[in-house]
Amino acid sequence: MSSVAKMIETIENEMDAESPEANPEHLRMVEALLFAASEPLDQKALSTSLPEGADLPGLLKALEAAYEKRGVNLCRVAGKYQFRTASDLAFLLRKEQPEQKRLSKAAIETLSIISYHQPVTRAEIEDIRGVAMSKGTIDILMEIGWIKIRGRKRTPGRPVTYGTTEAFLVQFGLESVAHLPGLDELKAAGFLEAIPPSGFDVPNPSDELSADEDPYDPNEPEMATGSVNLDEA
Amino acid sequence: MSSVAKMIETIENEMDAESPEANPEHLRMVEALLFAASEPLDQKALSTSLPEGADLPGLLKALEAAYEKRGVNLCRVAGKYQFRTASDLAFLLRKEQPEQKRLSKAAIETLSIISYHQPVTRAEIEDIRGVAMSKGTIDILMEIGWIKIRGRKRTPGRPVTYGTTEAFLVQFGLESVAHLPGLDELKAAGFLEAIPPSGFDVPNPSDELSADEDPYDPNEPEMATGSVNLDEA
Amino acid sequence: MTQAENFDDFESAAIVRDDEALLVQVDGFEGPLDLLLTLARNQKVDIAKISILKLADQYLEFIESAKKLNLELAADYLVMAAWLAYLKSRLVLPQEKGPDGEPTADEMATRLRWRLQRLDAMRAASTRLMGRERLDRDVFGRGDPEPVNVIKLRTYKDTMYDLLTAYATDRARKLGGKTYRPEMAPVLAIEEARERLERMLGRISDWSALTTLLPFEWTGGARRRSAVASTLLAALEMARDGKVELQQMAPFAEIFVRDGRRGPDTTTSEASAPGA
Repeated sequence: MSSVAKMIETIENEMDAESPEANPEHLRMVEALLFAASEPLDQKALSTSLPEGADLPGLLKALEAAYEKRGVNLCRVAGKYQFRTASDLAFLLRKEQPEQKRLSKAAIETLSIISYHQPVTRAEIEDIRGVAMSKGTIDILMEIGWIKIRGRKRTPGRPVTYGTTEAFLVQFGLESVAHLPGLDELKAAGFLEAIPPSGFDVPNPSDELSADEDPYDPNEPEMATGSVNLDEA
Repeated sequence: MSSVAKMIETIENEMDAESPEANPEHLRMVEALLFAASEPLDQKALSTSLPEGADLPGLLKALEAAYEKRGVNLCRVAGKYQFRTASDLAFLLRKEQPEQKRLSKAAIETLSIISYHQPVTRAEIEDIRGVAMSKGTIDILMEIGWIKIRGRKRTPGRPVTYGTTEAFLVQFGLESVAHLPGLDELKAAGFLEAIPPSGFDVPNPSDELSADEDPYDPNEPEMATGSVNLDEA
Repeated sequence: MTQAENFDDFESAAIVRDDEALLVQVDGFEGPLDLLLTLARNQKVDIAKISILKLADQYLEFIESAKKLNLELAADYLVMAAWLAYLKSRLVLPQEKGPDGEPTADEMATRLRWRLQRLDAMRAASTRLMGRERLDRDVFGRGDPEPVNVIKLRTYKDTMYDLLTAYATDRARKLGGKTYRPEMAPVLAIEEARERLERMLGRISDWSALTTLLPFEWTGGARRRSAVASTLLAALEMARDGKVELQQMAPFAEIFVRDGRRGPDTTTSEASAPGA
């Protein structure tokens, strides 16, 4: 038997083990739907196109396994599914693209802080970076579409809170913000808390509104948030 | 063994037979290149990205065979290669999307006049509305299926008469056009002022052919109806 | 980020530090905390165990040399310098709580250390995040996605109400030249009340009962209620703007209005307020 055949045999065995009942016709359908789409699809979008009674979770698992070692993989991003080229083949495909005017160091750092600390206010970002933020930093990240205004914190002044978007997850290939690299270590070290570690009450970055956060209402008049770092000044 | 596994076994056997030497790493590369390409690639374009000595014809044959029965096929178009969703699954890539609309002001006014005054000619509608009607208005109502041509009026020019359809009754929740509210009911319901302008009469619409109306014969040669009001002028 | 990257564009204003041959320029830093972190890294020990005293000295030394070179220092660098000088002075003194339960010097040092660690950790996370395989740079989706053909299923929202409104309106307009208009609720607009009150200001002599200022046509029934409410609101708005003064002697008692733009002698006339 050739090596290709062996490879496929492995896939077959995996598929056999993981989803003994995946219907091959349904598998073809999910494959075609995901392949044709330009955007990641969620289970709801997929299931509306499948015959009733199709075991979508089983089919997705089977596909994931079948493509695991291929040049194209089935990836989970932002809770959705998308075929993407295998990351180890980046060298083959990498394109020098005019990246969004190369983000500044400040913008990159702000993006990371927002992603790990969300929901987070401007003042909290400034506290972490120890420097007042220039107006453009948040704007640029909003313009690229990686961050959004999530809500307002129930603290004096009701400052708006920032969080990351689905486009951010898609761009960085993350299934959810809970899958951010090194999140657990940062959490364990207490660096995601607003104040120095004292207890074990560690907040998770989460897309859900947090307990002291209200949903954002764009019609609510903006309060002055100021840019002075009140904590240390 | 499951049916999926059997399917893959078939592929494996085919591949085994056709390309006993396809290098699995090279296969992954071709797969990724074809997947990510925005247009079909020819062998020359593919081979520049592959390591030297790769057996491109063999790889393509192996891929073609591997994907033959899948939801995605490797297709040859004009001597170039491209992944496409399987043609028998094209129905999946069609989506029905409900869309809610509202009639334009002119259309709903015209419809209301047709419903009350049927059988009514175009000239009569224009006379009641006091404005010339754009050709589109009647067309839209016909296309939706709420009005139809009922007959012809026995007047010079034999203009066609319009009336409402059963679909109209269904949409507006009426049992019959005779159930449309009369003058007093319109007043009571607040649609009309207590003292309507003089000359405001509300007809009793009916589905039956009226005395001066002939049934519509679609084969009768159409006379020019124009926008000149032949009836009343 | 390496030192070289940080400073290579700033030769003109660079400071050469003899001890570490460190090229330093203020503009290269993202604020005082970034500068502190760089200095802390130069101590080459775990930031958790860094000597804050030594760090404070380094920072103050840096600020001094920057001053000597007449470099423009942003205010927050100086604020940090003052704070570190204060911390330093307290660190060498016996530990005790500051005024108003202010944390001890050790607690302040711990907090600074922790902030440096956190910034350091976030920088590392940032590097990891940006190092991920990125879509359309390292990994790619389908290059030639196949469009989904959307078939629009059109439905109409128009209801019987729309049909009848259209019919009645259209016919009435044609026949009577009138359009259907729902009867207006008897409400006096606040703007209208305010406009009226403003016009009357010059003519109000001293304290006048609010209810005597209502428009004549609005003095009966439901119209009166609306007029009283709107005139009161208008008067409150004007009182806020200093255009009138209001007085009410008891809950639910008559409310009096007078021109608020009179002289400073207003206190004396208070006594003459009616109903007092």
